[in-house]
Amino acid sequence: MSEARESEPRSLSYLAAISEGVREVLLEQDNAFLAGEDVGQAGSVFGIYAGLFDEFGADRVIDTPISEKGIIGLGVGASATGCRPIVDIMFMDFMGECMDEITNQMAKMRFMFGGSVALPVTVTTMSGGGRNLAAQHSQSLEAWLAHLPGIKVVMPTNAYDVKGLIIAASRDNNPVFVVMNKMIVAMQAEVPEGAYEVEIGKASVVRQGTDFTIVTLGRMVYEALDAADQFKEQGLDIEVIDARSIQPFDTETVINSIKKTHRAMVVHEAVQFGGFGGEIVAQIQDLAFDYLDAPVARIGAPFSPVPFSPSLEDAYIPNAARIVEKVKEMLA
Amino acid sequence: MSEARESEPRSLSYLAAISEGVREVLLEQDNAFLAGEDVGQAGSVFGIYAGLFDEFGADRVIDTPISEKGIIGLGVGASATGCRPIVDIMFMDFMGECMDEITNQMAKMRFMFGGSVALPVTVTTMSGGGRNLAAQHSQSLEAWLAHLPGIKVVMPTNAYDVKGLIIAASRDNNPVFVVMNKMIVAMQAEVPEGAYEVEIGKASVVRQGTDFTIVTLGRMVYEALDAADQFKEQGLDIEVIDARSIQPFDTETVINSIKKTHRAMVVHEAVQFGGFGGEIVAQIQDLAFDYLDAPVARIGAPFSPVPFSPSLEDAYIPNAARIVEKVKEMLA
Amino acid sequence: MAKRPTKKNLKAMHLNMVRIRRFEETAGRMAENGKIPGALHLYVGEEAIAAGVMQHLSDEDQITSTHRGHGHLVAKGGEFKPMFAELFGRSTGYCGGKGGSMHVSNMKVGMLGANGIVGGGPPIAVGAAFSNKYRKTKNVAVAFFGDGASNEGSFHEAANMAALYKLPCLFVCENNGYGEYTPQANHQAVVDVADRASGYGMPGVIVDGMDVMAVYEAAGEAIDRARNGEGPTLLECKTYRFYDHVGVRGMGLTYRTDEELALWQARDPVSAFEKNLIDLKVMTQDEIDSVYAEVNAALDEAVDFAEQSPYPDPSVLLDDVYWVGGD
Amino acid sequence: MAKRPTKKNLKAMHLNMVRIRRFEETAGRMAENGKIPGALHLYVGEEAIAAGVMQHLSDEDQITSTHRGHGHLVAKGGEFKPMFAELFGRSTGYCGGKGGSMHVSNMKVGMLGANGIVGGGPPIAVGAAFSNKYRKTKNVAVAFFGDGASNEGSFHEAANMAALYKLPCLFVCENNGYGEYTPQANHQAVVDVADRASGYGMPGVIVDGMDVMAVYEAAGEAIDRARNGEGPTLLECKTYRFYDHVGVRGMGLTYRTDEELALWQARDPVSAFEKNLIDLKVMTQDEIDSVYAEVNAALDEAVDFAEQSPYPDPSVLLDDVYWVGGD
Ligand SMILES: Cc1ncc(C[n+]2csc(CCOP(=O)(O)OP(=O)(O)O)c2C)c(N)n1
Ligand SMILES: Cc1ncc(C[n+]2csc(CCOP(=O)(O)OP(=O)(O)O)c2C)c(N)n1
Ligand SMILES: [Mg+2]
Ligand SMILES: [Mg+2]
Repeated sequence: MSEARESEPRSLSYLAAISEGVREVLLEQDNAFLAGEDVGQAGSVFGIYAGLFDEFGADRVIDTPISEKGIIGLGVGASATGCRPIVDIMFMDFMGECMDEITNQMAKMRFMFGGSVALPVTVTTMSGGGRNLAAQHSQSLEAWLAHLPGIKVVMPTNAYDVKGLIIAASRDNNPVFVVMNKMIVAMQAEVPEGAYEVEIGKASVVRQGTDFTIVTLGRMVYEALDAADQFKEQGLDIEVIDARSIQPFDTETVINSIKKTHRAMVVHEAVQFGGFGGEIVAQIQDLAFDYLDAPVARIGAPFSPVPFSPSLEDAYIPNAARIVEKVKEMLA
Repeated sequence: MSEARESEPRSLSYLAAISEGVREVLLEQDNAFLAGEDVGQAGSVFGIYAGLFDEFGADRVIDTPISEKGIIGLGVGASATGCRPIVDIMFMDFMGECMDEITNQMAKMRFMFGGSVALPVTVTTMSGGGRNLAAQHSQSLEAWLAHLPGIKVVMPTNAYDVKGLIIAASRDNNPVFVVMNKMIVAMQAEVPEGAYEVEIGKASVVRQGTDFTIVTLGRMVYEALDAADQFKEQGLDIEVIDARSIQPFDTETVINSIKKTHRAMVVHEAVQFGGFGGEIVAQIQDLAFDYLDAPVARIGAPFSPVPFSPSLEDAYIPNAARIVEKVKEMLA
Repeated sequence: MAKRPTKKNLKAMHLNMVRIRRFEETAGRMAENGKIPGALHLYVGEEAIAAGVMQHLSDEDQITSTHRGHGHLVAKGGEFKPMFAELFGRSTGYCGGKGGSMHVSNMKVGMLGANGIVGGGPPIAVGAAFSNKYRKTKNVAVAFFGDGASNEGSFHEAANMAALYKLPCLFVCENNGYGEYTPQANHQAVVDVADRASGYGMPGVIVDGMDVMAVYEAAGEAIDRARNGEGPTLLECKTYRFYDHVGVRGMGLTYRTDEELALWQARDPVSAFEKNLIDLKVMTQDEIDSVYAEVNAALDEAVDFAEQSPYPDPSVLLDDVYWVGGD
Repeated sequence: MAKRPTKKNLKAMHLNMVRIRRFEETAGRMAENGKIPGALHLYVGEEAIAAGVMQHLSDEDQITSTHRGHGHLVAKGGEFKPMFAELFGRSTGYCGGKGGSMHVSNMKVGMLGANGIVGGGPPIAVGAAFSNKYRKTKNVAVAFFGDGASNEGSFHEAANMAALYKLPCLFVCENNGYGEYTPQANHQAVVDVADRASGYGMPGVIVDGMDVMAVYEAAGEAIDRARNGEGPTLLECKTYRFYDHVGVRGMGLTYRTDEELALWQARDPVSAFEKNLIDLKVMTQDEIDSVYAEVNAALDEAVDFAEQSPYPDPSVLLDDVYWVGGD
């Protein structure tokens, strides 16, 4: 953070912070470039990369064909040979097209080569539902990535973090996935000018509390905060943790919180069954067993694809109401 | 099981049981066929499909190009239009090539279409390490599949189950993954002639015990049994459960066991972090919290790709010794 | 040996083109009025392709579609009411509101779904074609996909398999010159996607996608070949979308010039065909007008139907994830 | 404007071919003796391709390889000792024993790894070629892949991108007529993989992969084009593997006839080239013999080295998963 230029407090949207983060990287590192579908003139979905093409030109902000395997391959091959690419997979749902390149090449190359190569590549992508984009444009598939040794995975939830994590990711000599969320692009936060890093692998305690811990991934942090506020009057003081990074995962921050609160819930937007929440719960019960007054609860999406219709999608995506209900259940 | 022809007890290898299972399907269902890379004349790796090409011919036992996206597409399109294909992805590691077709088409099509289509397709594949095949031919990626609503996933561990589960899978009107293991192809078991089903979604208590529960996936069942035997003399009576199916997962059998034993461990060959074990632990601590005398332990592979060298692979894959050690730790 | 369309064919194609055009214009208006949730990719400008190809298909022939799929479904026999209901996210929609625009489908007319995954369709069409051959039917499966989609690995694998097995399959590339906002020249070095056909061992044919007669004839030949067991064809239709990538006006980007748009609009497939029909004395202006009147009335009814239909009840959420017996 | 090889080139290529041949024969023997764990895919019969192409490359040029990768690494400058040590799974191997035959690599000579994933290489080579261009070097990246691999979507996407960006890239298809046990005619409808080139907008060239001079000349032209910014080429080399898909005798399947094998063996690229070298008076039989003697001695030493090297200690398992500073 020390690098951030001293300046007036300045509010920026998540969207603008994404492009500012990439901009800092391109300014800082000659061998960095941004490549992906429609990242150029169009600035990608929601205009998250707006302005970069005009500033840096077609040599450094590169439109690719609709070829996700090719895009990840570009990131692997270029990062192995002296570049520091940022490659964009528009929606996380499209990762299925390039899971081989992610899993068997990007994540394993350094290990398979006995450490003789480093892959300083950043992969940016958008996840989550809420925009009625249906089953193939709304998924949260971070659990696939968390299970892959060799990559890091962060899920920034605000403008400050997204800029700082993009910069940290692109300075890291490992492949880092920056999983962004499509519902919060307009949200504002204070964002310093200039380059700064948010440390990869550190959770953020976004609300201090003494009675209950909610560990969240991605956008769910806001639902948890909302739920926590609803318990304020009843005198239940809920701590909310934004995990921020799932690989590495900040076990320590989570465990410390639970040692204080004795009750915990994990909330993510991904399908609950087989989701990353299981890993978190397993760690908590392992490392804080004697501190727990109740089982660790999980809230995730039900076991179905993401439905299109607003009436169904509203019922599908976890929200403050479901969290409140579950907390009440646990306290009953 | 009632359908199985009455006959002498007969021992069959896992390998022979695979091909016998597919054979029963092809005999029973005219619209069933087997397609995949080298499944034909070559009988695929280890000869798991040996004999089928000769018996059923090239129209029903079909060699495909090396095109995993195409192979899964074949399964999706053909099953949506009146066939009951069995499609083979040689090694589970290659699923990355077709995760889109699995995730966004096969698993979701019925739901997205509002239930107006059924996909009676079976996907067979081989998983696991132990043969020094290194990082790209040794993985256990069942956690990816478990997280996908719309498909079922079974992991047969013996000749009887693999035959019965292949038959059950191909009679099921849903996509079912039959994840087989490459280390146990030569293992023998008693296998009835004729067609019989093993119910998808039912775990198998392979060793009764009263003091400790080990829940296992895939080949790890044998390591657990071995470990359990080692505790026999010390008077610790370990129950071993072969989960057999991870979607649906037989929560009931697991919970019942733990209510009896009060201590549990989950063992799988997949990387521990982010593996399916987390889901199992999360369920156990949720549903049997008050019965647990200790945290539920997990044993999985360490957080690295599968290494090539025997000295490293031996250290990498979970085994009886690690289980024994961990059990001792828990009892200490 | 091109098959000439009969008068009946011509009228049917015209009706389909008008149905598509008016459906899409209506849907666009509804989206702009906030009545259609999510993303809407409109087919206006490309009607000749769906109408020309589908004229050769029965309900037993299958198609796979794209994110820009309404036109395909309309031409394949989709009905307005359940289509609009689906776009509106209502329980009376073809997918009970679970799919929406990007997944609208109707298995009864062999429409295996719009598809939100670029390149998602071709492997599925190959599976259907394989099934047609395996089950010894005479049916064909047609995969529609864009110029942008032709760069996905899925297209490659599907095309190779179809040619290898000589499947009753047709690959229809709707080359509208752009993948989203990226012009073709920025996503592939070739001008003609049809050039890829020979690499799979199948014929590649280029046709004016603004000319329904041309599409009809080229598709007819290819489909005949397919039905006769002579294997697949890659049929590239040169076309243009009159609206933006998403919705009507999209994000307001300036990736296409007004001149370019005007040039293509001057070749509007619907009005060109109508002029033709009048010249050929197949239809009079009055007859054409009454087609519109009829279609418009049906659309009004369909929109009403959709608007009055209920949203699906949350209790149905978990239905349809798995087959559980019954159908 | 084919570049003629100098005498030095010819001798270097011969040396490489002998190095590959003898390396593979030795590895095969070691595998049969149970000294090499895992799967071994041997390059015997295909030596002319690696030797001919690599003659044009420096350590700064990159290649991606396949599951059948030893020949590529040998020709690219890989040393016997760390190669054998890697195949034996020893800590002194190029990958410290973590990779083995299917992942043997040496970044110092620009060898970006054998690859256990069929079709895994081309997208990575395209990334390297992109990097070469981006960093304004004059280096090229070469992707080796098989006839079977040409049906993977990854090849398609990579080829399209390379042509689009006019990358300094060469796609070398080693068409040995089989993907595992499946003959080419059962995995693609085309006879020449080079036919796919035009669909990407790049030249496709077919060359006799048993003739190192022919490979040398065709590759030279293509690599010159690539270095001059004129974009990629698809170079198809017709070849044959003399051993089975895996190991020497493989699973003992009868998917190839003895006659076919004999026909190709009669065209053994190594002995054909040696005859040529003698005819051209570039080398004498004595000189050739001493090449073998030298190579054999080096191999003996390398095998000894590998056998005497320790297995990696389990404590290093988690090293190299992530970069943690330092290199
Ligand atoms: C696998 C995948 N990658 C990217 C996208 C995002 N996307 C949606 S439509 C589109 C452009 C498709 O272009 P084209 O195939 O030419 O069809 P058109 O829209 O022009 O009809 C893109 C990139 C997607 N839906 N799926
Ligand atoms: C993605 C993937 N699919 C399948 C395999 C299994 N496999 C290993 S080698 C091989 C055949 C490759 O054929 P080709 O590309 O012609 O190379 P060759 O072995 O003939 O040199 C196959 C199918 C694999 N390793 N990776
Ligand atoms: Mg297009
Ligand atoms: Mg081959």
